[in-house]
Amino acid sequence: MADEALFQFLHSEIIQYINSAETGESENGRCVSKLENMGFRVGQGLIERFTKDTPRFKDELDVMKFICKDFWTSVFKKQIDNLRTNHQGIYVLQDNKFRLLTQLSAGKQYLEHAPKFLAFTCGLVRGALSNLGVKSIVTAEVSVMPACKFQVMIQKI
Amino acid sequence: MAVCIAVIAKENYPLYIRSVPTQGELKFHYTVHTSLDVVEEKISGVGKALADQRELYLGLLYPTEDYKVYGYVTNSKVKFVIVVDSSNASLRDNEIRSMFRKLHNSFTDVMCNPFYNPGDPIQSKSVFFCAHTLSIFYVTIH
Amino acid sequence: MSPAQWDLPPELCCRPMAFVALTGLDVVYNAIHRAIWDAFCANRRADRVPISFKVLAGDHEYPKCRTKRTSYEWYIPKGILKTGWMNKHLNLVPALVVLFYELDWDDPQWKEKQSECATKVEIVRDKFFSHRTSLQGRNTKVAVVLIQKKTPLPPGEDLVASERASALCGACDLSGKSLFVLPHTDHLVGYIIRLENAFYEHAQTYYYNEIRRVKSHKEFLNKTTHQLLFVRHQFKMGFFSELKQDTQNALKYYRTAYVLINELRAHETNMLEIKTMAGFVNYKICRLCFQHNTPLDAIAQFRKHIDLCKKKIGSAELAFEHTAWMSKQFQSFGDLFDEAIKLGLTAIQTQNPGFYYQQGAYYAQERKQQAGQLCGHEPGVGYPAPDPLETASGALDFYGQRPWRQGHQSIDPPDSEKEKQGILALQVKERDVLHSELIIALLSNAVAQFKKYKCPRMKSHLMVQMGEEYYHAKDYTKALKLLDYVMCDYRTERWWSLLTSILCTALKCSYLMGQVKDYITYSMELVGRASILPEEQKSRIEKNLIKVLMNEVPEPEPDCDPVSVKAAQSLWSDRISLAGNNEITIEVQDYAPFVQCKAKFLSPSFHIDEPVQLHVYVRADCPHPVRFSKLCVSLSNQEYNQYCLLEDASKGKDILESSSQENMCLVPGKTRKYCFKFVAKTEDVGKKVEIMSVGLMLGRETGRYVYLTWRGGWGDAASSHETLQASRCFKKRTRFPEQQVDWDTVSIQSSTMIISRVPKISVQLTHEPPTLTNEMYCMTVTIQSEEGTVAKDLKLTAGLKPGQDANLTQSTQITLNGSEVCDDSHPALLPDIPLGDLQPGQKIVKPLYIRCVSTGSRILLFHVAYSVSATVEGKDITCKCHKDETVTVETVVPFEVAMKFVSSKFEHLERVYVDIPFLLMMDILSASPWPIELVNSEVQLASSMTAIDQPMSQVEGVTLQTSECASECFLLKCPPVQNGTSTVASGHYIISWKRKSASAETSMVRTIITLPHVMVENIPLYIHAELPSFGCVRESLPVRYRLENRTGLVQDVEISVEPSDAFMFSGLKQVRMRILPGGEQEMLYNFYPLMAGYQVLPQLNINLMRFPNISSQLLRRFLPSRIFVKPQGRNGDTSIEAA
Amino acid sequence: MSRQSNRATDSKKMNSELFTLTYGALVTQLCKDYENDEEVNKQLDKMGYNIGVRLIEDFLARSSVGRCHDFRETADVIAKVAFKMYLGITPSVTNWSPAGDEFSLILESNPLVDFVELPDNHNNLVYSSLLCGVLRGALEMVQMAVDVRFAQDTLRGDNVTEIRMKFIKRIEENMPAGDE
Repeated sequence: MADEALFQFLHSEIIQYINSAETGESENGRCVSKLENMGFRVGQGLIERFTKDTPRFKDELDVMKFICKDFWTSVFKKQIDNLRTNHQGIYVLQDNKFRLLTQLSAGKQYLEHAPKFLAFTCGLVRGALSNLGVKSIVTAEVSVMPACKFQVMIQKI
Repeated sequence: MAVCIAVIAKENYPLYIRSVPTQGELKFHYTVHTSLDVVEEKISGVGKALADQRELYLGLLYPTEDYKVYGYVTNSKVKFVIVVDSSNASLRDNEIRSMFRKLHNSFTDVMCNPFYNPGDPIQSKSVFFCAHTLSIFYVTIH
Repeated sequence: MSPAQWDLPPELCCRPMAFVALTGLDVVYNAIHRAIWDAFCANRRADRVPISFKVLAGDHEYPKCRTKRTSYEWYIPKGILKTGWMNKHLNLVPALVVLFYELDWDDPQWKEKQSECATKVEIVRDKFFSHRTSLQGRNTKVAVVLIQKKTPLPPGEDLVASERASALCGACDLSGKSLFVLPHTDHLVGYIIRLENAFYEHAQTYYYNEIRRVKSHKEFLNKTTHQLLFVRHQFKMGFFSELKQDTQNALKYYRTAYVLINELRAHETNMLEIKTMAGFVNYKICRLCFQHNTPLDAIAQFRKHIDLCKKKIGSAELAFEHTAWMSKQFQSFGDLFDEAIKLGLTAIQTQNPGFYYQQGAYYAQERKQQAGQLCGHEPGVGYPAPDPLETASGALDFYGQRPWRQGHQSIDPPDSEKEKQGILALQVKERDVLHSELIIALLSNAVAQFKKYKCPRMKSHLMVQMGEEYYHAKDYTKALKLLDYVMCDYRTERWWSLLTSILCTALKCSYLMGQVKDYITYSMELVGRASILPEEQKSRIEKNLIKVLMNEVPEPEPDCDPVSVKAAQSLWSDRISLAGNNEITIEVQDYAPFVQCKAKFLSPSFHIDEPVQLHVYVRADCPHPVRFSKLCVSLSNQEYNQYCLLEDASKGKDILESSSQENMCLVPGKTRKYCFKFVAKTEDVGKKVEIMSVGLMLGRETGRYVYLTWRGGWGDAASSHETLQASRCFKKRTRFPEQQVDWDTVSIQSSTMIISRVPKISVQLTHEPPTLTNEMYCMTVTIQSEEGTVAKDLKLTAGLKPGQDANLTQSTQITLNGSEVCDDSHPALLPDIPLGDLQPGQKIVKPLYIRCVSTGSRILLFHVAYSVSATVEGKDITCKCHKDETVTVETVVPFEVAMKFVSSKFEHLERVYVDIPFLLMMDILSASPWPIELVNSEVQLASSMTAIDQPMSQVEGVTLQTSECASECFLLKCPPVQNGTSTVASGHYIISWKRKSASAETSMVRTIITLPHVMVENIPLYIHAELPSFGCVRESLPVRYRLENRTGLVQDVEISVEPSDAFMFSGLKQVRMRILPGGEQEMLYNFYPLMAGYQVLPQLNINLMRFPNISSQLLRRFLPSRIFVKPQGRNGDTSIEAA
Repeated sequence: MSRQSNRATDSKKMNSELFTLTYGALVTQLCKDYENDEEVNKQLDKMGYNIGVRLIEDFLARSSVGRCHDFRETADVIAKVAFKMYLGITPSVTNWSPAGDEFSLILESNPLVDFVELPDNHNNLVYSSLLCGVLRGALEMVQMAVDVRFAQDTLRGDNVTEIRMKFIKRIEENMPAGDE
């Protein structure tokens, strides 16, 4: 869809910027966390909108389902393909065709760039969850482009 | 009619409280604060039928002699409280609901303001917010 | 009237029970009567009928019954309900009078007794009839109980009894139902219960009739003049129904009564009466609803009641009466509700008695306020005399009427002057009421309730109000106690507006009590960021705070009670005057004071030879700049504290007066940074240094001073949340001038590690891995100093790195001395080899020898420690440095040795034969990557073996390159062994070798190899041949066979020679011979080769008669099987000779 | 209870929210990183430019608009096609300079600034600078050097948002499209 392209460009431009800004000690970790934080704030905002008309959530799982279905659909126009959990606070969300990786041409040489392209989304998820009262750590990994897994580790308080 | 409107953070501290200037606002702060007892009771799923009725609108929290206190909770556990003068019995439930609706909408907009830091008190200069809350006061005054 | 005037009368609140009077009982002197009475009173549990009994004298005067009026034509009621009425029917007018009389059926003076009884009945009856003439009066019945000694016969059998019974009834004009017999036997209680049940029925009929009687009045009444009566009658019917225990109808009557009350024309003069009665009826209704377990009805009724009466204020001058009444309404409903809960009703968070007590309290507060306004007469005005509240009877006739105009029902008061006096009287009385007590009592009731129903916040709120009420009541101690208790709830929930208001009250209390510490604590918070007070307030408080710090009397807090202020001021001046104990310590983590602090080490670790740096950031957010006199950091090692201390040199008195250290003045909103550095103690190397706390001293020792301490160096009640917000916050990064920083960006680092100085030496290892098992492996350690100064007492620790497989420790040995060969006595690790001092640039080379007995890899450690003196911050310290080098070495075997036994013909042997020579062969295969020199080799034979000729090493001095092989052999034989065969040890093979190394001269290693065991066997016959080394075609070839008999027996041997194509031969073709023990036989043959080349000799078949199991081809093994035959040539011989 | 969303269908709107918020996050991040607003504006414009130069292909590919003959046509394409396509709004083209080399795009609404409220300490921030960059970059790819700036901005209390575009010159094919 139209303005998705615009978003894609913006997204990669942001990554571009953050990387260039974080030169010097070439803190890869630093810029990943910067992107993550931006995503966090956006996630907070989005979820506030998306849940405006939904009834209160039953439990943690209910929340996760919402993230996988509505949230993902609203943001990436598709649902998460597979949600797994160990029922001890770890959830794995698999997206077989993750939007923000699609335009990043498949192939090994890009694999090490992948983290940068996922950081923002990790933040997005973490922000959404945290705003719904679920504190978590979100990490992502790519095995084969453009499929990727997001692991959500719930912080019990 | 609505004599006090409050937005309460997840952690139960006030993000925004506004009451009609005439009466002592401290009193309303107390009213809102105490009403949180009921809100918490209602949203902490312990109560029996709470599992199935998971509406954001919590309805009448408790009546005092002179005021009715209504509650509403967003999915982000932010609470809205509206205090209404009990003298006007004319006020109907759906009117209250629409007030909360307005409030929720404007709150969502505030949350989407990139320059707003979630958890900070909402500046009363925040245009959306005031526009709406004021309109609530208006609705209520006539 | 007492302040309890609003309490509901007990006769209203009690549960009405049928009233039965007992006469003719002498409970004092007559034991039997006593017993009977006790039986009536004793344990009246729920299963007993609800009757209240009274023992009365036979001639007791009952209330007279007024003549019943025939019409209400001209009757104007004076009020709604007489004050005496309820009590009368509860306690004075019995539903039944029971006459007890001792009389057995067969009593001798029956006649007399009968008539006596009749007269007694008569007397009782008389008491109910005002006028002998009229027949009307109470409907109270009389019953007679005959106390009898004998147990009665079953009914009908005792004719006398029945006959006399009816006689007695006649005499006393009683219905049969009213005559009872109480045999005074052991089953007393049983009889009593029967009796009282009978009484109960009588009572019920009585009250039933009463209700009908009251109802019957109705048709005489008219709406215009008798509304009061309508109410009265409904009430009475309700009350009688209750006495009759018919609560359902009671409720009905009361409800109608309530409706009627509200229909009454209300005006100022009768307002109170109406409200009072409404209150009564409402009380009854709610009570019954709860009793019927319909709480919602009760609540609904109460709400209706309140809504109806809220506005019925009555005369403005007595407004407080209304609020008092309202308050009472709520309270008593609360009580009812609570009672119902005690009886099993379940309440919920949003509907519990607490709300009613709370509301009651609010009205009480309003009452107090109104009283304040309405009763503020100037002192001159006293209580009016004569007392307008006095009544002739001392009590009112009707509930809720004014004493000075009882029974007056018209709209305007009859006598305005009296009216004034009355009102004045009431106001004066009100003035003396202790309102606060009432309010607090109600509030604390509410608190108890809300605690029960999970409303912590509501609870706190009410406690705040209690506190404030105590404050108004000038009980500052209690007030402060309460306020201080709840404060933290509001602080932790970050409701600053509420906290501020509580603090303000608390501050007033502490001021009025001259509580210095509290006063200071509250002020600090009130001028700080957690307070929402307007600037000028903050500034006022700060000024006071400073006064206190300078040990002066602070200005009084605004709008405090002037009297208390007076007292306070003197209190304070006392405080000021008495010296000593002017120090106050405040741990800030429970407050949000106006000074904030963050302390951090600049780095998570410091080397011992660099100064430890520590920054303390302080910031004040009060209106005026404030100076502090001391800033100190206390660290986990106290010794450093002295270096982290900032004190105001100038002991100036005035805190505001500028002093030399300008930077000790905190300017509002500005963050100040204080840098400290110190040199860590060398013994702290490897330890953690923590900031235990930071202390900031406001004020002066000279005056009074406050010592704020931040545990861990930062953080108060508010900061954790602030930090979190700040971390997320988008914030414009703005340059700050020097000495200034953005508070939020200051991170916390409250502990640091002291780590040893970076060593400035190089440690190098030279060696030739891998090591060979058992060799003395040489490793050379080269240590070079890159220090600027001399490195003192170097110590080298070398060897097997601890913490590896235990076996390695057994199989590793290290020494400094290469010449000796290590054994188990040597350690695996040589600790602290002293190497002396090392001048700058100087180098030490130290060879070490390691012996690895087993193969595999080992981690070797070379740890060089030394001390060097350094100067830090102009302070000389000796710091220990150390450098570790580790290396992993493989150990491999130097060579493999293979050994085998072979026959003289180099044929492999499984076994050897006694006295028959054989060869021991050795192959030494080098496995070492480095060349090894075989210095020497020798065999040490076991007793069971002997060397044939002097064995000497053939590999001595041989050098083997990788995978080269050296071989040698030794000729041996075995002496005889008893019994045919046995396995014997052969001895050892010893190789002395060393690694051939260009570098270090290595010492020799002896490797001992145990020779394998071998099987030795005796043989009965030994045969060997003597023949030339070769033959020639067509030339004779003499061959001599020798046969030796190795047994102690004579042996017959059969020999035959097989024909062969390659040879012709002469000699015995087949022979049978005898060989004597130990003897020997010779056989000579001439072989004649026919063809050249290697030829198989003609085969000899030997056959031992005695030892058939010894095959001939076994024996043949001792003989050559082939021989080389040269071709025939003229001068071939010579040529061969030459060759 | 199933939360099967009907939102899946009109996800465009959602995306634009995602876009708006992400852009917001970027701006605030820049505000953190840079000291003054001018630098932030510059950075935004620069990033816009980078987007523009790549966006143009996407645009030409999907909107089958051919070469524009004159600046006026360009203006129309930008307003009616490009803005519609990417931001879902259609600004009006007005205030042509007599020379016809300069015009204004009037945006009644600007998706970028939904929900945005500028804090007091950012009076010089041109929040939507990105747009200028995008336009500049995109046009440069079609050999048009233009100057783009915000003339009015509702965020700053103006009652419309006005982007002013000035045609500078045609860039010869061989010329390297160099700016940054």
